[in-house]
Amino acid sequence: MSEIRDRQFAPPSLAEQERMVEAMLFASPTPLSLRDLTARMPPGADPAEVLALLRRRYEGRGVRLVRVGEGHAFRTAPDLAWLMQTERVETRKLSRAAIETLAIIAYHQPVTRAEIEEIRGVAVSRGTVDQLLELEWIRFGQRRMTPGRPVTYVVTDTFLDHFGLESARDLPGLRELREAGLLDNRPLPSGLRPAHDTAEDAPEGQTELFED
Amino acid sequence: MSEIRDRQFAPPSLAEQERMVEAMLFASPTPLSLRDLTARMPPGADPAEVLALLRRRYEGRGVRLVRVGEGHAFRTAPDLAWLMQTERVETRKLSRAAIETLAIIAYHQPVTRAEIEEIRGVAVSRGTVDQLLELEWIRFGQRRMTPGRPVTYVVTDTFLDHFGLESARDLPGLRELREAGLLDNRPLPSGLRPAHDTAEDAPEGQTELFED
Amino acid sequence: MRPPVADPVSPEDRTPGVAERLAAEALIVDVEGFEGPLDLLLTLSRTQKVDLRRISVLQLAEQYLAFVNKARALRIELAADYLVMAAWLAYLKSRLLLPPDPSDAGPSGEELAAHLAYQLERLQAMREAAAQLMARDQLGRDFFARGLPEDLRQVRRVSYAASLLDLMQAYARIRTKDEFRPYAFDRRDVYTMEQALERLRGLIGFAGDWVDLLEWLPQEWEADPARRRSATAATFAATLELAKGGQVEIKQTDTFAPIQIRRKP
Repeated sequence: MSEIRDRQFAPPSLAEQERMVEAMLFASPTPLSLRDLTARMPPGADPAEVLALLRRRYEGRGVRLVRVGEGHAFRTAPDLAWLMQTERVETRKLSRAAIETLAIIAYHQPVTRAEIEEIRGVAVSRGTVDQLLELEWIRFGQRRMTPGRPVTYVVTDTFLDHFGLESARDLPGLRELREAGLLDNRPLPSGLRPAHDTAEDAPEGQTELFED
Repeated sequence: MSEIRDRQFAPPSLAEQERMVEAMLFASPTPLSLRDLTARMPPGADPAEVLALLRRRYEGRGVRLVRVGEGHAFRTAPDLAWLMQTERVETRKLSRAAIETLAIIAYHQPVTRAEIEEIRGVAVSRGTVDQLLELEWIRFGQRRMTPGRPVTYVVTDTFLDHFGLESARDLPGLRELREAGLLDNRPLPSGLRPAHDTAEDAPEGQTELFED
Repeated sequence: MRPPVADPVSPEDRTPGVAERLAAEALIVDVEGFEGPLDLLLTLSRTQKVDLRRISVLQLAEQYLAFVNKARALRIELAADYLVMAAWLAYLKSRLLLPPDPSDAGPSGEELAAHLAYQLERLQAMREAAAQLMARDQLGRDFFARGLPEDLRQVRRVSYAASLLDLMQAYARIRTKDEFRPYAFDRRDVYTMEQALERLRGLIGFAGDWVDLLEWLPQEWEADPARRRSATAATFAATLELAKGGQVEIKQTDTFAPIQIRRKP
C-alpha cells in the first residue's frame, strides 16, 4: 500500500519504467496499446519514450518489440521463425502424373511442356511440374529456339542422386525396358525369356513365379 | 531447405545461439530443457553456455531467465507483480489438507501415502492427492522396495515453476529441518503404534469426516 | 482460527451446567476442524505455552482424554482415529505413572512420550514449511510466464519417394500406351499350389519310398517349359506344406540334386 502511495510522488526512473513495460508486454496475452500501458503504470510514467528505448534494446535480439495495430508486443525475430516449428517428415508416393512427367523429362530432356503433353497424350498440370521443380528433380533448361521460345525441362543432379544414376544416359533404354518385360505386359513365348531377366529388374513378383 | 543444410556446416556464433535460445524460451510458456533446446538448434550449438550468457543479460530486467528443475524459462520479475493485476489467474484455493500434503511430499520426497499419513496423523483423502496430481504439482515416483511395494510421490518441475524454485533443494528451511532431524523417517521405538498409523486400513469415510 | 480450547474437564464432572454445555459444544463442533488426533494434540499442547520439546506429554495425554470424555458425555461420535489415540494415550499415561516393570522388554514410557513429542514437532514443522511455501512468490500471481506464447508449429514436410523402377514403369506405360492393357494374370499356364496339394494328397498314400519330386508333376504340364516350371514350383510348395503338416519327409542329397519325398513313416 505505502509502496503504491510512494510511487505517486515521483515517477519511476526511465530504467524502472522500462522494466515495467518489458514485464507487462511479456506477460500480456494481447498486444498492449499506449493507453493500456499508461493506465497500468504509475502517474508520470511515459510509456511512449520507454517503448522506443525498449525497441532499441531488443534490436537484433532473438525477440523484437513490434507494433501490432495500436498495440505493442514481443515477437520472435522473423529470421528465427524456423526455430518455432518442428518438422515431421511424411513419405508419400509420387502421383502417377508426376512420375510419368518425370520419366518423360528424364528420357527426352531437354523437353518442352508441349512435348511432354504430346507423349503423355494428356495435358500436364501446372501443379505436377511445380511439384517436380520443388523436389529439385527437374529444372529449367535452355529455351528452345522455336517460335514462342518455350522453356525446356531437364533433370537435375538431385534427381540422379535420388535414383542412383551417374547420368541421365544411364537410364535403361527402350530395348532394355522391353527385355526387362516392362514394355511388354504379355508373357513372352515360353523359353524365350532373356537370361538377364533377373528378379531385380522384374516389375512385380508375378513373373518371379516363372523364374528358375 | 538449403538454408538448413548450410547451417549444418558450422555451428552458429555464440551471439547467434544466444538469439536462438532467447527466441525459443520467449516463445514457450513452459520451461524448456537443455535437451529441448539442443534438439531444435543446429548441430554443434551449445545452449548450456548460451544460457549463462542470457541469464546475465536479463539480470535486473523486467523479465528474468530462471531455472526450473531441468528446464529454463523467462518469467517476469516478482517485484513487478502489482502491474500484472489483469494477468493474475485466480487459482482454486487449496484445502489445508492439500497444502500440508504438498509440503510433506516436497520436503520428504519420495514419500509414500502411509508416511504422509503418519506425519499428518490422519488418513490422506483420495481427493487431496488427486487434486495435487491434477495440478501436476506431484507425480508418482518409484515404488518403494518394501512389502507391498507402495508407490511414492515426488514433486514435479511444474511445482518448482509455480513456486519459483530452481530445485527441490531450494525449498525454504530445508536445511534447518534436516539438521533438526525433522525430516528423518523415525519410527516408533517398538511395534506399538498409535492409531493414525492404521489409517490406511481404517474404513474410508470415517476419517474423511475430519478432512476439509 | 479456532477458539481457545476449554479447560479440560475431569471425567468426574458428569453434570455440566448450561454454560459449560455451551462451551463444550463449541469445542466439539470445532472437532471437525481438526485434521485428526495429532492435530488436536498439537492444538491442546499450545495451552501449555512451552516449546514443543519441553512439553509435558503426561499433561497432554490427560488433556486429550478429558476432551474425548467430554465428547462422549455429549454423545458426539468421535471417529475411530480419535478413540484409538485415546486408548493409546491412556496406555502411555499408565506407563508414565507406574514404576517400570523390569520384565517388560518394550520401550519405556519416556521413549513413547519422546516419540509423540517428536511427531508433534514434526507436524508443526511441516505446517510452518507449508506456510512458507505458500508465502513464496507464485506463478500467475507474483510472476508471470509469456502471455502470448508462440506455439511450436508442427510442420509436415512431405517427402516424395519414387524408385527407378517406378520411373521406368511409368515410361514403359507411356511408350506402350496404345497396346496397353491392365496386366491380366494368365491362369492357363499357372499350376496353383492348391491344385498341387490336392493331387499330392491323392498320391501320398502310395509313396512309402523316396520318390523324385519331378515324377509327381502332372503329365500334361511337363512338355511346355513355362508350364513345367509352374507345376514344379507349385508341387514343391505343396510338399513343403505337407511336410509342415507332418505328412511327408523331404530330402535332397546335394545342392541342385533331385528333391525326394516320401510319406512320413
